Amino acid sequence: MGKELKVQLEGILENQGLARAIAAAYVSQADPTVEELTEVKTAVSEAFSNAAIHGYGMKGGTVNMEFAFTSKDTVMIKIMDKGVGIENIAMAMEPLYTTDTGQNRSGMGFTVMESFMDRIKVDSKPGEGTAVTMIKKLDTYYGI
Amino acid sequence: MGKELKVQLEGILENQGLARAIAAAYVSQADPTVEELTEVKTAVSEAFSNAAIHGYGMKGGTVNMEFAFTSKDTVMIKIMDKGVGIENIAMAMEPLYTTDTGQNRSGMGFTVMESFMDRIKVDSKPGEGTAVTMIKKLDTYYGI
Amino acid sequence: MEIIFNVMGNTLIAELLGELDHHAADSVRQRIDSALDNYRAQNLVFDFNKVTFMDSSGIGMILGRYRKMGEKDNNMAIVGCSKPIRNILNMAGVFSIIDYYNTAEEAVEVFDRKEVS
Amino acid sequence: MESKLEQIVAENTGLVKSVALRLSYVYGEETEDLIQIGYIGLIKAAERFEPERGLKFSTYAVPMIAGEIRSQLRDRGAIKMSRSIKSDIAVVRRAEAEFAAETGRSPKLSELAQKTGLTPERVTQALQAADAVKSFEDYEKADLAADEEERNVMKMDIAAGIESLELKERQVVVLRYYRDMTQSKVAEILGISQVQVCRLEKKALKNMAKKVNF
Ligand SMILES: Nc1ncnc2c1ncn2[C@@H]1O[C@H](COP(=O)(O)OP(=O)(O)OP(=O)(O)O)[C@@H](O)[C@H]1O
Ligand SMILES: Nc1ncnc2c1ncn2[C@@H]1O[C@H](COP(=O)(O)OP(=O)(O)OP(=O)(O)O)[C@@H](O)[C@H]1O
Ligand SMILES: [Mg+2]
Ligand SMILES: [Mg+2]
Repeated sequence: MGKELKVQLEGILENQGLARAIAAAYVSQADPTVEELTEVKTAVSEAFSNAAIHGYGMKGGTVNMEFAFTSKDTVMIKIMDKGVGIENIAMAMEPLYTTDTGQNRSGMGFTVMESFMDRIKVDSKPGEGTAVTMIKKLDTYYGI
Repeated sequence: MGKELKVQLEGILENQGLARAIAAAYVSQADPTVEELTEVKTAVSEAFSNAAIHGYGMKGGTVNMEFAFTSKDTVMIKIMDKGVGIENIAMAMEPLYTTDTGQNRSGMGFTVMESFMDRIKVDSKPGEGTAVTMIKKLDTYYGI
Repeated sequence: MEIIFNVMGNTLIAELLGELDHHAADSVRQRIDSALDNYRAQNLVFDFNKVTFMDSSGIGMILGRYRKMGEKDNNMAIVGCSKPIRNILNMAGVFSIIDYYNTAEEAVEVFDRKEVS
Repeated sequence: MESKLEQIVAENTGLVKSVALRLSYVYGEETEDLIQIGYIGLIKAAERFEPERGLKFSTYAVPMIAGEIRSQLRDRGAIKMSRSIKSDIAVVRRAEAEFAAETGRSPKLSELAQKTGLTPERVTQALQAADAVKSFEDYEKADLAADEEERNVMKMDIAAGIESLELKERQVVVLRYYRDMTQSKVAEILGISQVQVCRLEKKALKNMAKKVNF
């Protein structure tokens, strides 16, 4: 596929804005609405921050992102880390579930991703890492 | 370096806008002026189109781009193809020099890159490909 | 992210500007907490009018302050959210425990009335 | 030694003019002012130039001249986030709000482009820049810039326009403004008359203005 994009950057929170901006640049090619753009950026922000915070425990490590259009108006985004992985994926995806013991995480990251994207798949193995794949159909409903 | 970014995309002219947008997203982190941003985007655009047009003869192939800050306000951008390569680099970089036999190329790509960036280095071997490395100091950083 | 603090009576108004993500959240939390201490404010209003981006870190930030303010006499309000931000806060049920108003003035008025009655 | 420096400066006054001209388009400042500042950059370049390193003088001097001009403008507060992007942000944001009020939905990027008259690429850039706005001061200034809305004095951005030029126009503009050549020199290189160079140059500048302004 000619429009595929692969990106590699360091999984630190400092790079969260860059990860979002690249996602926006990619998705902009399909002429999304401003709202759709925000939704995609938010989902990417959640997945990327999870890789940095949970996957790499804030110590850094490589995050790979892959972008593709599976059709003219459907974008697929994959965000991968080689961090600690997730023991129980179904539980991790529950709203409000967080392994954070402090007061800072709300456990809503996966819920936000699920609400803003059409489909989300999580592959993970403890000790090996995590891959989050998200798909969103951009609404061409308005016929433009 | 924590802020490094590596990008891989198909070397087709369709992707030129995306290459520019990613460069803009990266450089924006250093709070450039609009003018500097435009200059960087134009230089990237030239290097990317050269890879697609000359390197891969419009038939496509992988283009790798690497971005880094060598200091707080100095950005380094490397654009690489594995295409036909350049026989005589010095000649290729001369203003007006083009191997294009049609009427479409002006032979100004390298001249534009040199004018807009502070330094440019071209590594190339016939049959192996070409790497263009460009450095630009953003002078907005200090003093504001 | 920049924060401008404003005090109206017992109320601290925190006007946020820029991107509120997991990267920014740490320092935002700290600055708001120390402002709460410094002003000894009883009530807190988050003004989101100039927030250009927010992810789930905003939920944690708001709920964290809610827990910290805890006691019954304290009031909290959120004002000026864009639609996507409201969506995210809604997902976590934030508005079932914290009221939303259009402007900070409106929120302060409501707090004042509560105190009188 | 002294005369060598003077000679270099004298030979390269054209370089200063072309850089100043280019930057005056970008920043909307008086060319004459920028030329004066540019000379300081040229002298610095002449003092520090080391021919042994095999670099052409112009290659070495252009960034120094441009740097000098930019840094002085910056000290005067003339540059930061330049006016055009600030007003872009405000214009795009307003168009978005208006569109949503009119139609009850969020606009597509192409619809924002249509409504604002900006290119889609510039709309995207403005949206990204809007996210990245970091201070209240910038935020307020964006609105002010849109209020003023002096579109006719919007800076022309040569770089942005270059790619869209036709072959000959592009050659003329690059040689004249970036390679510091006189019209007659360009005429000689391109094998056309000086009058034709002059015409091409005017047409190119006009085309770029059309492309970049809205
Ligand atoms: N990339 C990852 N690597 C390892 N664990 C992860 C990863 N992503 C998520 N998790 C686990 O899943 C849990 C839920 O993630 P989610 O993003 O929903 O909430 P959170 O990150 O804890 O809080 P919030 O995102 O609201 O700040 C996390 O607490 C963590 O235990
Ligand atoms: N990546 C590359 N691979 C192979 N050859 C290249 C590459 N980049 C440049 N060249 C060679 O260098 C020449 C000059 O490049 P330059 O970009 O200056 O001009 P151009 O591409 O021919 O014209 P223009 O960029 O003005 O449309 C090209 O004509 C081509 O022969
Ligand atoms: Mg999370
Ligand atoms: Mg070229």
